[in-house]
Amino acid sequence: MAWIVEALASLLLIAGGVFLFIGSLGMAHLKDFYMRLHGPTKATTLGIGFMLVASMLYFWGYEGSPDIQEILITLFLFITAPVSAHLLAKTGLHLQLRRIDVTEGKPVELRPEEVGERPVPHPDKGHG
Amino acid sequence: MIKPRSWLPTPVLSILLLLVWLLLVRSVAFGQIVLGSALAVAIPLATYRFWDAEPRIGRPLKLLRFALRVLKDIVIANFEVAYLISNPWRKLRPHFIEYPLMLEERFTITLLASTISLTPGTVSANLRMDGKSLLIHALDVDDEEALIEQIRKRYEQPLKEIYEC
Amino acid sequence: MLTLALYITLTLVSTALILNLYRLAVGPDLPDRVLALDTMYINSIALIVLLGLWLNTKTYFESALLIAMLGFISTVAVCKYILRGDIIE
Amino acid sequence: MELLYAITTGVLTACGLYLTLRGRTFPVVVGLTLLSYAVNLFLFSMGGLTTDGAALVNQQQGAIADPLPQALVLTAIVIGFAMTAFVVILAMRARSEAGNDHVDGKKEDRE
Amino acid sequence: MTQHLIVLPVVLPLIAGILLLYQRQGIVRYKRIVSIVSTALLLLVSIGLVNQAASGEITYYALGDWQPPFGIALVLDRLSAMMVLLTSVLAVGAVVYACAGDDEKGSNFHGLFQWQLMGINGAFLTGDLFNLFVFFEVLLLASYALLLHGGGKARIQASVHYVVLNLAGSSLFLIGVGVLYGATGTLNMADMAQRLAELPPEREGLVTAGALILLVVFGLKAAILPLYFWLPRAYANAPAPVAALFAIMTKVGIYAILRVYSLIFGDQAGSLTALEQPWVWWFALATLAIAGVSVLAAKDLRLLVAYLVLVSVGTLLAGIGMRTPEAVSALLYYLIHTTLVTGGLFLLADMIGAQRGKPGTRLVKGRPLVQGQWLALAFFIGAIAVAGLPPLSGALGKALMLNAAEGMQRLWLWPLLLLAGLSSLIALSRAGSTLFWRSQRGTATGKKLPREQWFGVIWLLSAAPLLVIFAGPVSHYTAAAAEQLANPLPLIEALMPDAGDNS
Amino acid sequence: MILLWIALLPLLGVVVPALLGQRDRVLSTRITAIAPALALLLTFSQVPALLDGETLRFSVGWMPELGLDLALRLDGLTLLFNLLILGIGLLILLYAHFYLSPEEPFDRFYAYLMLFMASMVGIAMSDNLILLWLFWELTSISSFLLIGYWSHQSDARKGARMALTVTGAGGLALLAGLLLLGDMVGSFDMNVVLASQDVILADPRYPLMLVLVLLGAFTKSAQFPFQFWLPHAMAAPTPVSAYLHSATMVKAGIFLMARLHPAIAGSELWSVIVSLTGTITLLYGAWFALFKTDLKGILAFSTVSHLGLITVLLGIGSPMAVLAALFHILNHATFKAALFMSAGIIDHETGTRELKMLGGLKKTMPVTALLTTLAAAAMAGVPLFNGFISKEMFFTETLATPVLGGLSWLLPVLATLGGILSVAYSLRLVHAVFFKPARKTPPKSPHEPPHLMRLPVEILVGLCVVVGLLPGLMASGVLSLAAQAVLGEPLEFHLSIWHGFNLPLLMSLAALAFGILMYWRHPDLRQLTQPFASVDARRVFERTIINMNQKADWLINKIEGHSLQRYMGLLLLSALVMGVIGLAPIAPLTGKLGNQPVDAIVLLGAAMLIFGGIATAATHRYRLISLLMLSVVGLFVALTFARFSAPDLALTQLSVEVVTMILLMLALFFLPQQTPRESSPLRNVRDILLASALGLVIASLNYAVLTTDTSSISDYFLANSKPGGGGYNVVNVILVDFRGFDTLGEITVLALAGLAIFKLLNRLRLFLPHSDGEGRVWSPDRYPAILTSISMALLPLALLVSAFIFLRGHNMPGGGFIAGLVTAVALILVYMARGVEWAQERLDFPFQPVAIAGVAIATLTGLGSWVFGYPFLTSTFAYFTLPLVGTFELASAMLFDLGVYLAVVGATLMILANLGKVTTAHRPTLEPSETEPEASSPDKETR
Ligand code: NA
Ligand code: NA
Repeated sequence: MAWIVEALASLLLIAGGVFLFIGSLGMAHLKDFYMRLHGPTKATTLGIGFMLVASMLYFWGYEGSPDIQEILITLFLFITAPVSAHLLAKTGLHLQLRRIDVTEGKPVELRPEEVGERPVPHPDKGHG
Repeated sequence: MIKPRSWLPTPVLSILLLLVWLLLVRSVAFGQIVLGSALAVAIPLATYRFWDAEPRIGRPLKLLRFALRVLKDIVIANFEVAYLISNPWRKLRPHFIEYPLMLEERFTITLLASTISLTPGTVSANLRMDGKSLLIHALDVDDEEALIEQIRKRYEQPLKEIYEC
Repeated sequence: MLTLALYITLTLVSTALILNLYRLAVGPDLPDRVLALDTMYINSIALIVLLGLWLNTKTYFESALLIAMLGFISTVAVCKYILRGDIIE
Repeated sequence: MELLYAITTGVLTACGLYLTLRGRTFPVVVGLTLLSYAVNLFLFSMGGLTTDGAALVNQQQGAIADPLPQALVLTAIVIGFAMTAFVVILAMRARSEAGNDHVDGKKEDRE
Repeated sequence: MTQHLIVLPVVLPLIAGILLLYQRQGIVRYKRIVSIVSTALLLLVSIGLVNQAASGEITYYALGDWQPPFGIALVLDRLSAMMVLLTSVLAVGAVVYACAGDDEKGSNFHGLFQWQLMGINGAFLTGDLFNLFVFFEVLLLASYALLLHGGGKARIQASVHYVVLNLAGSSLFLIGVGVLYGATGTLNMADMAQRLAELPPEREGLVTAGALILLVVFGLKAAILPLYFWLPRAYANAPAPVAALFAIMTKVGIYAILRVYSLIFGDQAGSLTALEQPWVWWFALATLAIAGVSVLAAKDLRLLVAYLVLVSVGTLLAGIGMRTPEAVSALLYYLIHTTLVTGGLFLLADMIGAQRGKPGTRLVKGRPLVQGQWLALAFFIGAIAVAGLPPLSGALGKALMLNAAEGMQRLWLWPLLLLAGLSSLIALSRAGSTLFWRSQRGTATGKKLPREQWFGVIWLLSAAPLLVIFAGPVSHYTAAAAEQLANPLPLIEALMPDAGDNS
Repeated sequence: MILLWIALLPLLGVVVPALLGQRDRVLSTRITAIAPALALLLTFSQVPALLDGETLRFSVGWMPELGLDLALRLDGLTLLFNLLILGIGLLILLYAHFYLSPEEPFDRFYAYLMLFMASMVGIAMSDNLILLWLFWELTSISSFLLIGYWSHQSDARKGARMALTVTGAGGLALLAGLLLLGDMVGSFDMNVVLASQDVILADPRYPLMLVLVLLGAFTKSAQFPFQFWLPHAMAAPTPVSAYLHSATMVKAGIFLMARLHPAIAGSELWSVIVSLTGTITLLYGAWFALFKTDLKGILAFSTVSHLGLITVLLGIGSPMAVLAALFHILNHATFKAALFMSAGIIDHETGTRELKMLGGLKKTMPVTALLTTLAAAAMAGVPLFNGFISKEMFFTETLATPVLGGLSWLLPVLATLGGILSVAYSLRLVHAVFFKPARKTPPKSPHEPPHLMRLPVEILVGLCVVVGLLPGLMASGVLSLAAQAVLGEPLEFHLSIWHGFNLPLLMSLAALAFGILMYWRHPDLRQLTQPFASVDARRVFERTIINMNQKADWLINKIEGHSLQRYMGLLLLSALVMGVIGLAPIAPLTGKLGNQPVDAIVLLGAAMLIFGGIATAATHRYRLISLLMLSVVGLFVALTFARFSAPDLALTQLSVEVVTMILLMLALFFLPQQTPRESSPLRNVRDILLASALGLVIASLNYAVLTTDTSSISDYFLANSKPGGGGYNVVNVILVDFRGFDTLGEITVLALAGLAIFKLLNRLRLFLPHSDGEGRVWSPDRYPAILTSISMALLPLALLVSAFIFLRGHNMPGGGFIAGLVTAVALILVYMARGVEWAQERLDFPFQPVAIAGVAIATLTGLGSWVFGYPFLTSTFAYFTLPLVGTFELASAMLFDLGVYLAVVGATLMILANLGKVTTAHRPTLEPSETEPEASSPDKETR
């Protein structure tokens, strides 16, 4: 029995690692910011989830009593990770970051009322 | 079903808090239940004022089902995205999609946006200032309309049923 | 078996962190760097979990919890900074 | 491991110190923060590096880390935070008074 | 209650601070009363402490009932008692002065003031190296806040230098303490002293490095030559009662040097004994030389007084550099004198500046002063005292210092100290004649100065004659304190009765 | 005791005029005069004892550590000086009563005068070297006040400062000399010193000591080359000149030489220095006296000259020379005081002291003319006046002395020359003022002064004549006593007018004859002096002082430079040097413990940290990026703590990191976004070298400590944490119990930071960026909806977590500090998401009381132990059992920790929320480009 748990835990652990790796890989090699955004916010979150399950399994096997405390970390990540992603995307739109040419969709992501007023000269242009 | 009372403004939240407490302390000892319950009552009372609209949960069971569905989607879709990202020969077709919202309340919109972000392939990039639509960036999409329809059916509808009816 | 899995996972996580570092260093834009940092925070949760498995202890659980709960706030702050300048307004 | 640790502390210290030698307030503040990180690492290690031995006496374990430097570092972190907070707002205030952010409050801006 | 006497100099201002700071707004009268009463109580307590310490008995207070070297202990010997008393005497003058209206120029003056006292007293009393760091930070942060009291561009700019340097200094402090802990395994200074006696030779370098890095930190606080630059502007720009209180701040650094190196690096430390001495001695002399020149350069009364503080720093440190009981006794006497007199002069400068209107304390021709005669008299007394002329305390202090020098030390100290005195004399006579004699024609305008301000100045400056009248008992006490410092063994034994057993 | 009274009475006299004020001058003068008069009487009362050959002494200990006693003596020398000081002092008081104009503040004048008198008496009576020095310097100070009495005159101010500077400097040299002297004999007791000539002369430090002491004496007595201050001291009111510059202050130097004569004279060095200086001074003063046109100027230079004369005599040092010196002290005091007062009368009545404006006053002021003429005759050494006798003795001694060896003949010649000059200037003084017809009319029409004002002059002139006629009767007594005091043994001598027809008489006659001739021809001689006259000592002195000030200013500016970068560089350099000195002797840096093997996680962490650190420094010009890099370091520092078994630290670091980032970004908004490139490459290289070197030192120290095996006090903590502190988490128990005092200080610091920052934010004038660094307008979406929702959802969870962390802290990682930060961060998130206004409405309590209440709770917990008789901060804990709930622990340390929690929450919110609020209040809302960068805003009450 114990070895099944351990094997499962090992498997989940590696799976988690792979997801983390892929998430970061995506962030490293995808072509534009918006695409890079996808990797970490999801793959990474799931990767952590897998690893936490692995950890739970392991400690269950190790201590003998089930303990699902680590669920909480995933819970918090599920709450917070989308916010980071959302705000980052919003920031990217605000800064009008380049996106690769194949991207389809509306030519202007931000509507006029979301862009703000006319640009003004920066007051401390003098030193940066 | 626990009903909201003056000393218990948000029963669901309180239950959630109690659960989280028990998870945190890794114990279901009576003392911890007492302590956790006290906190579960006290904290909503203290933070009540920070909730501008009280989210009423019409159908808690449906919420659970919704959560499980999202979880399943996350896991399955993640494999797809992992494949997309790690396959260097695959040409991605990113999209910006304007998603018209049915939901009206901020909290439920947030839930929807989070769900969209968590499920792979899509990130909710911007909630329009008027709150009527959501700008979504999708990693690889053939059919824009299909995606909108899928989100509508799988996530927005249930959310609307759970909270806004 | 678990030890081997730990090694493999550790290698994966380390590589992931180095990839984050790469993105953080090269940018090119601010949001890229912030994204890299955010990912680094989440990846470091993995490091802590691995450490716990390695040492057979749950002593560091709260550290991971804290990163999960508070790590995103730095990201939010930077985003707000870029969007609005003033992060508390 | 000790050597690597010491090198890291040294590099962080050097980077922090380099920044404290800059002529504008913000880099100096960042430098002081970095310096305090380095110093905290330094002070922390004064009881030696223990890999698996958090100072929790209810858990059976082998080597236990020296808890005293940990407590000292905790105090140092808090004090360092208080000081950083003060100095960065002081920098902000100095800029609003002098019109520039030079550490000496120089009138003219050279660029 | 008497057994808690030692901790009162920390707890009393702490509680007063809490009472004062709890509400930011509040009745001014109430705040003033609390602050003055607390400071007066502090004065009584410190008199009690000096009384207790005078016999030569060393007592300690084990906080949390954890015996040294494990817990933090406050140690009362003649020196620490004296420093606490000095602080409270100074504080009485400053706090009453502030009640004339300076306290209302910004928020929370009295509370911050009390906490600053807490920090200073804690630094004087603690027997624990890291606790010394903590109290240094308390007093520094309080001083930052007080320095800014009342606002103003010059204050902000002076603060930037002061704060940044001291932050870097705090980092060095931690490094120094850390190394000493790493090399000796303890934080209690008495325990450290004891452990140095059996220090393996390979760790001597570490201890040296730690001790010398600490010396840099203390030197920074004490304002020794290459590290003093923060002082003149910070002191010159501080609000008067704060500047007066600051008169004790450099002395905290001097005290720390005195305490740490005489206790830890006393005779028992073997080859490490007196490792600070050459550094302190030569840099003190250099400080004295530069300060002597600076005094001549000052174009503003406050700046002049700040440089006079620097002169006193050089003098005091030279006393430490001589490292004989006679020199330490002399420097302690001089320390009392210079702290109170320069404190009084800071207050006085403020009063003069207020009366002069636009020219302020700049040393230029100004209008005649209301109460000019009395101001002149007070200035005269302060100037004589601080320049080291008879019949006031400075003369005796200087004579003591000169007399304490031995052999070749004289060759360096005498000319420098005497010339610094001469340049102070020249500068002060110029300042005095410009301020009081060279006034423009016309009638004096301006309001009479408040009684509280007069009280503060008189309270502090009266030290100058009193220290002469009671020169005997005071110098007897300082000599005994110096004797106690020179022989740290009783202190070590008092704190750790089983000293020697656990070797 | 009588001695003490003599010394104290003049001092008490200081208080009298000060107390009486300016109401009634007559009364004031009378009462003020009582003190010196009494002192004089008391002095006289001691004469019988002195005649018995006693030296009266009085001593009480004062400052044994310094060897300073309140020791007074009264011997012949003291008697002589006391007579002069008190006697002439009384006359001066009377004179000043009339001299000062009605509107002048005489009370101050009297007080200064009495202070001066007291200090002179002190010098004369001191029986302790240090005490003597104290009074010595006191004369400098009181004379400064007296000379500067007419402070509205620039001359007076400058003259006073010059006198103070020169005599004060001399006093400092004297102090050194006296300390050295005391060190030679091992005591500052005058008796011991005076009896130790052998020891002193044999000491190798004798020459140095002698030079220092003589520097003091010469500056005070205006000996060449320090004579220059005296003529400028004439800016003082005439009573001052009459007193200070005839009888007293300038005699102090002479007194000192006489007093110490038995101890330090008697060497060739002494004779040469003293007599040579005296001779030069004698001639120099006399020469310039001849050409001054200011009445008091003449007198001043003549004083210089006569002081030179006395100095020569002391330098010669033979018993008779000493006697002559003492006699001339007495004589000079009488005639010079009389002359000064006469000059004052003339000045007072005519309104001028300028010889050119005076003349023919014989007619209008006959009595004054007579008195002045008589006094001048005494000064010139005309027979039948007292000056004649002492000058005769002077000539005799110059003939007898072998001081200058082969050049011994020179001294009498020079002495005679001095005599000639003295006759010439005396003659000129009298003739020009009273007898020569006036060339111009003086400002006032002259007439005789009130009789009482003239009375002192009459008394003094009377003395000149009487002593001159009956020297044996009038002066022998006091002189023999004085000589005995100086020489240490009784001296047989006989004073008389006629010594027979001898060489000294010839010299006197020659002096008279040639003196008259010289006065007659002096306009021709004036040509000779022209080139010297242009050198005005005061200007030179002033210029020197100004020059010195400027040089000092330049130097200090050069050194200080007002550059933080330099100060910081010096600080780091100092630390570097100190660290290297400590490290140098450590031969193998690796200690006994050696290295543990490196594992992958550590390597990764180190790489991350090093990258983060270097990147933070490298990107510092792009501030936001630099901050992100800093954040990497912060994160990995936390992970390092976790890696090396410090969960509490990891938690603390993580939560502090978040707050720090928010804080730095809040502030960065109001700072430039980029740093200009302004450091020169050289400076950069230098900084990098300095920083790296110190980094290397720190790394080496770290490594050395890490590999050192030290037994520490921590074992005690591990052992006692549970039994003594009631907690398993040793770090927490240290924080709240073993070293709770540190923690109390720490939360005080935190609260102080909040308070200090509140002060900083007060009336802040912000420099507001209207757009980001690239000129882009801000996004109009102030509060992104998703963020607001999440912040609401997170708040209760965060509070729950912080309750969890708080409660378990004592036994598991956690505690009040971390819990406080978690709470604060959650609340700050609300601020970020919803804005200050919205959040403030809901958090409608001020934060300062929260922070202070935290400190208060911690303090009260500490005080609680007093009730049970334990020291401050003694903790206690107990286990309680409740039905169903089970056993749980309650510890006072938890209450303490609650204080920590509150302090952290309060202080953090005070800092961040206040900062946020201030910035928001200043944010331009309408047309951004038209809003000025903020006017001053009132002291807004932020929470
Ligand atoms: Na803790
Ligand atoms: Na704001």
